[in-house]
Amino acid sequence: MDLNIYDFTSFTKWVDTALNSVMSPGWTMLVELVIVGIVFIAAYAVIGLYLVLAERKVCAIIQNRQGPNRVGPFGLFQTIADLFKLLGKELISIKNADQFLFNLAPFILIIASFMAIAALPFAKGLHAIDLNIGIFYMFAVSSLGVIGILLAGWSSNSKYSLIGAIRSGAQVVSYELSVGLALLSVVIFSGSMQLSTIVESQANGWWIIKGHIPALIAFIIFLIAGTAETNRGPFDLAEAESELTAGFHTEYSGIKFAFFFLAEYMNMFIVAAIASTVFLGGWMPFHLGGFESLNHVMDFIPPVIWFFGKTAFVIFIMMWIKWTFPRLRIDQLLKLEWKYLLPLNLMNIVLIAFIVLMGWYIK
Amino acid sequence: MNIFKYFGEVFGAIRSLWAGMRVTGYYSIRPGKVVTQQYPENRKKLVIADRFKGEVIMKHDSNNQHTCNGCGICELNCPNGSIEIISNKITNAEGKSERIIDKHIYHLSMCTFCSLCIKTCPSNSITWGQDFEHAMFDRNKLTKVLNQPGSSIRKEIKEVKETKEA
Amino acid sequence: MTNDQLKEKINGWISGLEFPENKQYLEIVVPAESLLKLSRLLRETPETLFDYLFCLSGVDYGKQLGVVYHLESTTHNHALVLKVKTDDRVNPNFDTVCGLWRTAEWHEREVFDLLGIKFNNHPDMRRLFLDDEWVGYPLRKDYKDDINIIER
Amino acid sequence: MEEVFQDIIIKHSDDYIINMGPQHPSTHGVLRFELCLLGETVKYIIPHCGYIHRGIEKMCEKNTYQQIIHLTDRFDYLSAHMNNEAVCLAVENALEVEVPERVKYIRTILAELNRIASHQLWWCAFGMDLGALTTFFYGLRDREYILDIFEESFGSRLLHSFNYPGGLMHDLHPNFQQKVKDFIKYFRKKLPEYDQLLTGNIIFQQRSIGMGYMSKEDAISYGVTGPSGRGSGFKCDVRKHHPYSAYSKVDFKEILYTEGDTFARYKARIDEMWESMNIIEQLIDNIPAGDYTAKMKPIIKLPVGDYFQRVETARGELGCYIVSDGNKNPLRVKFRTPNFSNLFIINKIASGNKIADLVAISGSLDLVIPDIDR
Repeated sequence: MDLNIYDFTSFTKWVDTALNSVMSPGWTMLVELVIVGIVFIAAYAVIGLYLVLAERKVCAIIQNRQGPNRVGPFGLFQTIADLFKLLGKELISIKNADQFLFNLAPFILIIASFMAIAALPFAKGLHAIDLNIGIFYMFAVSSLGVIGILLAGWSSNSKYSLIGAIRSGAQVVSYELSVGLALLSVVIFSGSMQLSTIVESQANGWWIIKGHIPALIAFIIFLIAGTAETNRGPFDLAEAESELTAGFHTEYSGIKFAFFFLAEYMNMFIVAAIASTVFLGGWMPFHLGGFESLNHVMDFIPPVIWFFGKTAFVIFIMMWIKWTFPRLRIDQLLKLEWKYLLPLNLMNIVLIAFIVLMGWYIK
Repeated sequence: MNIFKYFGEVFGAIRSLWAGMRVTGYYSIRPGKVVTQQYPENRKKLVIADRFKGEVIMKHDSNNQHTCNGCGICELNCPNGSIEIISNKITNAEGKSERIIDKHIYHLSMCTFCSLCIKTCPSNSITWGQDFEHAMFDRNKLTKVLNQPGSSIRKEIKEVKETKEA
Repeated sequence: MTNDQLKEKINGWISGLEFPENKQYLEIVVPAESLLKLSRLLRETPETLFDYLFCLSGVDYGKQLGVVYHLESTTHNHALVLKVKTDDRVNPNFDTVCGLWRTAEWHEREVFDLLGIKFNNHPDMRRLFLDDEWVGYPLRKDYKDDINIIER
Repeated sequence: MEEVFQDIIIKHSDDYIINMGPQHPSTHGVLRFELCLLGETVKYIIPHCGYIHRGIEKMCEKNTYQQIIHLTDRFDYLSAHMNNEAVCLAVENALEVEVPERVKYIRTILAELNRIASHQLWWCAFGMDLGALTTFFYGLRDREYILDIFEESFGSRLLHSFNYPGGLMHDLHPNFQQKVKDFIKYFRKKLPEYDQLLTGNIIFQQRSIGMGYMSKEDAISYGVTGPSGRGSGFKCDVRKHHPYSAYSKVDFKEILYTEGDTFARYKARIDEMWESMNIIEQLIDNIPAGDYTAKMKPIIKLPVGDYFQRVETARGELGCYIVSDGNKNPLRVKFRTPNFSNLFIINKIASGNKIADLVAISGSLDLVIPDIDR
């Protein structure tokens, strides 16, 4: 085998042929699925836990604090310790709760984010599935999570949870539109819905540079709408700890609470990953058409690092926003979507279509 | 709706949001501005103000002597009953009966740190100590005897007082 | 208006008022039955216009129970103290003034809670701080609680 | 009389009732709001208090005047100094003791420092109520400077029973003046940051402007004082209208806003911080030399009569009403605490708004629950 960190295609091919050589194609399929599943669960846990840590550190520095610093150097193992604590906690059963739905809700939430992560291209060839309607799939799957939130709020038999869940429902349904339309702008630019094709189309410059002003507007709208779709501050009305104590997960404890917590951070990661894939070139290094030497230097940095670097950057912006702004009220939230984001987005789409038609973007 | 007003609103909103993000952004890249202290680690260099009201203590000199004559004014002045004074009557060398302090009991758990006992103490024998780590596993340990075992009243102060009274 | 002018003015309205000595404010002791009438006059007459009730306290004088109203006019900047007393310790009651000063509603509930003085026509005469099942009125001088009050 | 009872609550059996509190992040203590909801909209609010009633007024009847003072720290713990001052001034006025000029100056400076500290904590908690969590730490960071000054001079940071009938417990720390000047210099730089972070923010303005309207008549009738009342144009600053301590010697504005909404109450407090700094700057260099306490007898007995002292705390007007029967213990002590009156307007101004607005409005009233319960 040759493990090329710039191109994983040959590596995955090698794994496939090696497995095929020892077992039947059916078994190969199964084993590959298991391997991918295990890899994703591990990645999920690690990314989720360290995102929690990163958020705590970032907000701590913003707030002139140190953040977690007791468990391990710079508190690196803090969230792992927290996980063990949550695992050891009692699962409180709620009187008069709908037990089946109550237990089901965290799994729906977590499965939705699992499904979304599957289509993400982490690097060249490092892809679980490369659907030809990748963006559409992501867009569809990432909004499944709200069912989990609604179920959690409904089944908890708590008025606070119910209000939180209903808020979340209204919020996600309306912000879905903006997410979709903002992504559509890049689909118009690149002419494809397949994530790998979109990434390849950015080989001579990312869409946010090539598409100049309309792409930038689309990127900002996507960030806002994506933050809202993941129920993060300043759009965290579903949780709104100063109003609803903890919103839909008020009644959850122990590992079920941890699922909600992890899923929230994974959703943030997914939104950031989509943003970086679609607007910032995904694993594609920073290329500018015509600057060959620069492009060559940039190629030395492996694509995986590019991908995670960009995602981290977008995540940092999301955290920065969260820790700066006060929360919106539910009617303002909907007003922002229907009165500002949606008209701007539609205007933007028309503008992009015109620009693409005239060929006014940087090629 | 005026289209310019609409876009004016949008840009005004973005500007106001950016003003806030500048403040947090300024701090987010300056870990040096961290103000929190790491408490158990910095114990050695902690600066406690010398007037800090940690607990009531009785001043003892190097001869294990204090100036408390057990008059009970602090006990009277304490609003919570957190001071109890147990005094003994003894006959001194001159044959007069005299009251000396046996135990100056101080219930830290009931103290509200109003410093009335210290302000009213006529012989200036109790004061604030700066110890602030009072956490105990047993509530009874918060009841303290302020005069150290084997301590005695300092003579010269008593004489000074007597001459003053005379 | 100065205190003397006020005194002159108010004395003309209702008979049976007493004006005890008070260094700080003009003090009026009013009979319980004319409390509401006097308060309404004080509140609504344009020359007095006492629109701000800044304190309402119930007092147990030992034998008597009383309520003290501290009034101020935000336009004329004069203030006075209105006192009403009763000898009835079993079922003391006065007229409510919460129609004139809304803040009185909760001050009166507090007085009822802690001193047991009832206010007639009060819209919501319940205890404010203590449980509804609480026995006795803690701020009265004859209130006994062997567990929580340690006599020194 | 019927028309004034418009806001009397009528309960129905099918109301959707939510209990906000006693343990809830935004009631700032153990206060319970019984809310009736219609979707997101609040139909009515019934405040339930008394969860931490400690019977301070009853305790005062058993204590001497010196011993009362440390109890007054405990109701509005964020403006402990002003509470102390109310009792001390009442006792001094009753005895007709002339306190030294130095004491008056020091009391004024400390009251204003305490007011700034209190408003800082209000600012951070208010930001947190609205979901801006970072404000909490910025406010606390700056408040720490004041608390350090307090700790150095009084020995405690929050509940400093520093006043004593006739003067102060002891003299100021020698570093006091320099530290206060340093703090003012520092805080004048930091306060604009508050404005950038919250005041100018479009989300914040949308959530506060026009919300929870309180008319001037309501403010007077409900006895809403302090910055909350002055946000509605109620001229209720005791410092201005009934000056005590050294307030008659300083030149300051009474902050008045006429809008009467959450934003006006917010601005009133922010402006009050600026104004407090002005007051301190006028006084800090001119503290006269002299004794820190007047000559007082060890046992204080007030002449028979009743005495009322009004003091402006950070939350409004505090009245200390002492009825004395000539003994060393008072016959009755009543504290007219600002929050007690401020709380009960909440149904009037917040019903009909959303839950999120209720949180913002109750935050803008700056409630401290021990002050309500006493």
